[in-house]
Amino acid sequence: MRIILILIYFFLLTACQGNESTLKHSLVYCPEGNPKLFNPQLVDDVATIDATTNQLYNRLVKRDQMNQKILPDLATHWIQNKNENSITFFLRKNIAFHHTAYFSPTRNFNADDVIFSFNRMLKTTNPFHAICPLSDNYFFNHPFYNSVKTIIKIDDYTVKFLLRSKVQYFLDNLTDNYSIILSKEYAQQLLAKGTPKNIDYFPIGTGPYKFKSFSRNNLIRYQANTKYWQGKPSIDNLIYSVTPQSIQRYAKLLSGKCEVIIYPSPTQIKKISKDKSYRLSMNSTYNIILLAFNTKRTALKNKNVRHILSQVIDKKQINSTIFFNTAEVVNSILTPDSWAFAPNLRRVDDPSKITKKDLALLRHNVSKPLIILAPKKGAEFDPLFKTIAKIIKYNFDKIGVQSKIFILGHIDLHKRLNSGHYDLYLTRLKGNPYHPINMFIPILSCDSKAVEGNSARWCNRKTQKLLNNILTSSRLKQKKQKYHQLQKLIQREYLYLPIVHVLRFDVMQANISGISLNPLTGINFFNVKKQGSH
Amino acid sequence: MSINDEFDKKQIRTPLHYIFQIFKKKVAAIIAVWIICTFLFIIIFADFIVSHSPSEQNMNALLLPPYWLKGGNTAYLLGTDELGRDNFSRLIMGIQRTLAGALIITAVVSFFGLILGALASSLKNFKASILHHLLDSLLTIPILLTALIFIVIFGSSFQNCLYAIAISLLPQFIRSIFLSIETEMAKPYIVALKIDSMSDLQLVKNVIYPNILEPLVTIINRVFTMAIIEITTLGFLGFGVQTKGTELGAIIANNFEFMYLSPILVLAPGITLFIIIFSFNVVAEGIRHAIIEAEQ
Amino acid sequence: MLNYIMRRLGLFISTAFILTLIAYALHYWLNQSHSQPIINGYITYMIQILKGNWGISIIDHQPILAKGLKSLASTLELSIFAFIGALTLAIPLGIIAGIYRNGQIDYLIMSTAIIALALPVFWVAIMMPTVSNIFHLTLPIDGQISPIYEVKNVTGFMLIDSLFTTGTYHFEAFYSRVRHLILPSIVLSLFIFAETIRLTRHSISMVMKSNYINAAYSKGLSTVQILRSHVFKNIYPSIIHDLRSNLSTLFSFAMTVDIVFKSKGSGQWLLTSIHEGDYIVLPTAILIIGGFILLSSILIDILLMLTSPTKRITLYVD
Amino acid sequence: MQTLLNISNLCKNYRRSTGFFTSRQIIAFGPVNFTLERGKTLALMGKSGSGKSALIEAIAGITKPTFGEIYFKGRPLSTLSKKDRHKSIRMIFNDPIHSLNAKATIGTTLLLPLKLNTNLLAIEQKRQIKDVMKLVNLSSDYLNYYPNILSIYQLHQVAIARAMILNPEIIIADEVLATLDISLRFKIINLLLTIQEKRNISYIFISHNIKLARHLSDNIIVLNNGLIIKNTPV
Repeated sequence: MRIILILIYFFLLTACQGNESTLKHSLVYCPEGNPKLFNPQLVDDVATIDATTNQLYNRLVKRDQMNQKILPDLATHWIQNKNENSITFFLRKNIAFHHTAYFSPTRNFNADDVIFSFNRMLKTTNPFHAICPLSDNYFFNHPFYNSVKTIIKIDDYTVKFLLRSKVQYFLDNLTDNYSIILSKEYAQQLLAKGTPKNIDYFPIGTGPYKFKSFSRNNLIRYQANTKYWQGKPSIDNLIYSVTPQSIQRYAKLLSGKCEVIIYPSPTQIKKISKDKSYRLSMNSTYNIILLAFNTKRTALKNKNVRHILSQVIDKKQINSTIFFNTAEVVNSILTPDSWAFAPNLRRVDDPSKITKKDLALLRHNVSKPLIILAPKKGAEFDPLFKTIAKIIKYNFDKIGVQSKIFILGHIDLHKRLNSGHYDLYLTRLKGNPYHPINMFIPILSCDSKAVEGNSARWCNRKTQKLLNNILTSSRLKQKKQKYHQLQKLIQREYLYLPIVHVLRFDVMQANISGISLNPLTGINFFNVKKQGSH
Repeated sequence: MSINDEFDKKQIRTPLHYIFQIFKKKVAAIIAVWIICTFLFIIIFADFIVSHSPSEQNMNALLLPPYWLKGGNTAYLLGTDELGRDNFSRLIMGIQRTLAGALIITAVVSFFGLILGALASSLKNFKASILHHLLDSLLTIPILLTALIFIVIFGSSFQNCLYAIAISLLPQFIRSIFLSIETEMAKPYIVALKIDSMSDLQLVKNVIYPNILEPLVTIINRVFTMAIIEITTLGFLGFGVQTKGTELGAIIANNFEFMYLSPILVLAPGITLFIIIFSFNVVAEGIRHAIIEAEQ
Repeated sequence: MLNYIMRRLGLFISTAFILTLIAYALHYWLNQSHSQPIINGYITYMIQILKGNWGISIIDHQPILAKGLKSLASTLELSIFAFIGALTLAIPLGIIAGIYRNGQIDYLIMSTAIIALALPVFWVAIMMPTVSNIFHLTLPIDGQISPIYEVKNVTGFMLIDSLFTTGTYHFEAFYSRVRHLILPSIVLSLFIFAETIRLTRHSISMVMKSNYINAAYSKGLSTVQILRSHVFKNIYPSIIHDLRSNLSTLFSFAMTVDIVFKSKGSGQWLLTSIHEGDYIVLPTAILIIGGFILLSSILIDILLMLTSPTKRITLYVD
Repeated sequence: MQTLLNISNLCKNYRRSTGFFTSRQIIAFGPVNFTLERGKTLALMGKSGSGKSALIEAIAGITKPTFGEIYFKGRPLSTLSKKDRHKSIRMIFNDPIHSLNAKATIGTTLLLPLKLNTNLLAIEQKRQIKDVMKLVNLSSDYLNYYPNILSIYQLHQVAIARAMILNPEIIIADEVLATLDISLRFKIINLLLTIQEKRNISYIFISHNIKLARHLSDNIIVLNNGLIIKNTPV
């Protein structure tokens, strides 16, 4: 017995000293969720993008954080023809793919890999096009899908893209998270082995880190790619320690178990910003929390009912209560920094404007309690959908409108969304500042199902036409005008009530530098440096 | 059986009376009894005690501290939570739900457990063997796992949580009762009563149960403790989703995020829970000791 | 002796059989499509189980058996740690309380035990980080081991596996694991601590009252000598026996603790699987956890029988 | 002289499992043959484990014999109802402290057999209880007492009263005297003999004490390994 006590004491004493070299060359990042898989071509949630785009892969071109200029990445330079309907890329030589336990490349990166990577998305005949259940409809939503005709290999290091759209848009697309380059050799090996699915679960890329292991709800391990063409990163082991609860992430940051965390508990942001041992970084995400009105329900068929309900909801209250004023109250589903943003939208959340007539109308239309639907867990930013729903319910209670909240896990949620048995759906919308059409089509198009985004169940010929016009038109000014029309339509018809724009917060220990963040392609650990010991 | 009536010329103190006399002298137990009475009072009159509806939100008073701290407000004795709901009212309603749930479970499990335990002890041979093997295997499954299984089957709601916990506590209760009956059954006076033509069921009902009061108190107290812990654990884990009303475990889970901002949010329900369990344990210990002393 | 062991084994087989029936019933209920009649279905199910095909998780496509066993190992590690801690403290305290029965010290120790028993496990678990903060202990508050250390799964027991990494990390990984075990095992040990004190005190006072102890006193032996020579021998079977019958309650608490501390044990495994709709883990959990508790109870019975043959405990009805 | 009890070829075996699949037959006693006549006393002697306890348990109806039959007044006991059987053959246990229900008053304990085995009216029950108390020389005041305040001798009196309450024809006394000291022992013996005289009852005594057995009984049976090795009239 005594021996055990002494042993425990001994452990307590010695365990305080860490192994210097292991600590110095490892970095622990605590994200909120698991990546759905390891390929940003297929999904675009923050967790997946943060874990993949910049760490595992390279794109042909990238965007400068500061001046938004397009810079070479795997392509050294490019030429576009006069008509702006084709573009030729010249590829970098001697770029090695990851050498891992499950793949040893025999050749370097070349034009075949580029063509394979893009054709996987474009060609339905590609054997990798439909292997992943998550890709069913996602590829079609890529702006890519409509902008490229074919890709031609000129020689091993030259590729030509024949385009449908303008070159500038195409280059924008290429900087996005999904335009990453996969290894064709690896894909063929997998096909031969009969395990093509592994391409998305055991990734091979050319990025600064290579995949080592992943255990769900727990850890992702990346190892520095020693042969990385821009030099080996200074961190040997990049570790993602998945921690869903924000309070837990915050506690782990304080105890030093996480060196970088995403979304600290909003209650703690003020405190952190004052603490000199941590650095807080704040970024726009273009993510909007919004409330969808199911226009097919009897209670909400009348536009005026939707209007009154929109008026009641106190967005400022939501911002202060849930986000401790760390978010932005918005009126449009586009964020103000987007080029397509319609600046002169009205504020609708003003309960004082509700008249007795309005209340009578409500009483006439809303006979049963309204069903407010929300996902169980906000996949990304811990938005506490449950609490928001409660505030909305509280707002409704004030004007005598009964409501019921249903917080559902994703399986039940999808069932209910498909069945249409809901009145209001609280959700978030992932933004796209360069190509807002990618946001509008899912939520407004007749072809889009409630699960895919059209939770208002809106289907209107005029709207459809407007959407098609944006897709086909090429002039920026015209497009801008159409986008403004769409935003006004959403407000005029009260289809979706945008509530707040959520900002992305990351906190890191002060001795860590070189992390860059891009709202579209996520966090980048390539240049990360750790000074001294902790 | 009211056999005593015919000889009531000189009433001698009954054992129960005697136990009560001893119990009354135990100060700690008596204090605990008063605490329990207070909680029972809360259960019955919760609706009149609360100053606010537990779901009433006040957006002008978010995360207020308790009234005795700076910034506190006497309208909110224990402050408010992140939605401006009164902590005190929520606590009271939480106590009502949790404690009433635990008491109902204890009553139901005891009722069925006593009957089934008696039946189990009267079964013979093959049937007994099957029953005991079934009990053995049910007993190897932890209560939490059983409760989770039943929640998956029936769906998650407060009521189903109660069913799940009751069902998962029953085998333990039956086994403990059965063991106590078996030990008592082996005693010589039981054989004597059997020769008086008493049937097994009569024996269990009229003779054994009064004679195993001491283990019975322990077993029932254990059921109560486990019931309240499991109710709150399941509530804490997010099962038993409730739109109306609330429950102590769920309050703790809900307030967990704000522990650093306002510790009272997590402390108050936790300490209340502790006091409830503690008082019941003290009373049970008191009764047990009184019984032992009375028998000596 | 052999007879006894054979009987225990027989009991094990029949109880395990009923466990598989329960698991199959649940499996049958969860699988809505029934292609076979029930009995055939049970036979096929059992064949699959015996072959080791326990199914694949729908969430991460890992074999369920391996995941279940690994999480069981983690919970076990935690429980063993809690046991060692609780017993080292509780047995001496229980002995003291038993010797000075009804005295001030006894009163104090027993009050501590009742308090420890009345603390709700999950609440203590969530308060633990704050408490350790107050005492300025920088102990890890969740997880199994610091993610910096990469420990290969060899035995499933992280503590042992971490010893295989001494080549790269020296003993760092091992220490890290130990440090991660401290807070959760303190929480879990409360229950064992209280139960053990109560039992030890009870056994001690029973033993101290008995005639042969008085005889030993009259021989002039000191209290310590008597404790050493008579009492330990007599109390440990009853303590072990009681803890054995509380195994499933204990496991329930261990599951709660590992959920709150996110230590990748059985509780967390079940909870995340249920949250993500992977209900197929439930029958597996019955078999793994139930089977484990059954097996260990029977092993404890046999061990008790071997070490203390006078104490023929027949809790199970043969 | 009426033959009350005739035991013919009585055997008792039971099985004890020795492994998971195997079990062994153990013979408790038998075959045993003897008779008991009205008003007579029989002493049953033997070492512990000789089967005498099993034998009296079989006679008292606590266990069933495996083979053979007990004839009571010429009728097989197995054809008698449980009530009739318990009314005719009663037993006094060796330890009165543990054979009385501590949670019941003396009155309750005495009333219970009457309630369960007879259809007497309440007044008659009361009268019978008072009679039996008089028979064993106990004051009726004790009826309201719990056993824990009675002395050991009084408890023995209660135990005898309990056996006598149904007016049985045979009483089996299981080492009743073993726990008593000499002076009390003779008091009890005298009590028992007085009762035998008054009510003409037959006794079966189980005893270790050969002198006592000679003094008390008309017939001594010695059992060894479940078989009668001696059956001698005194």
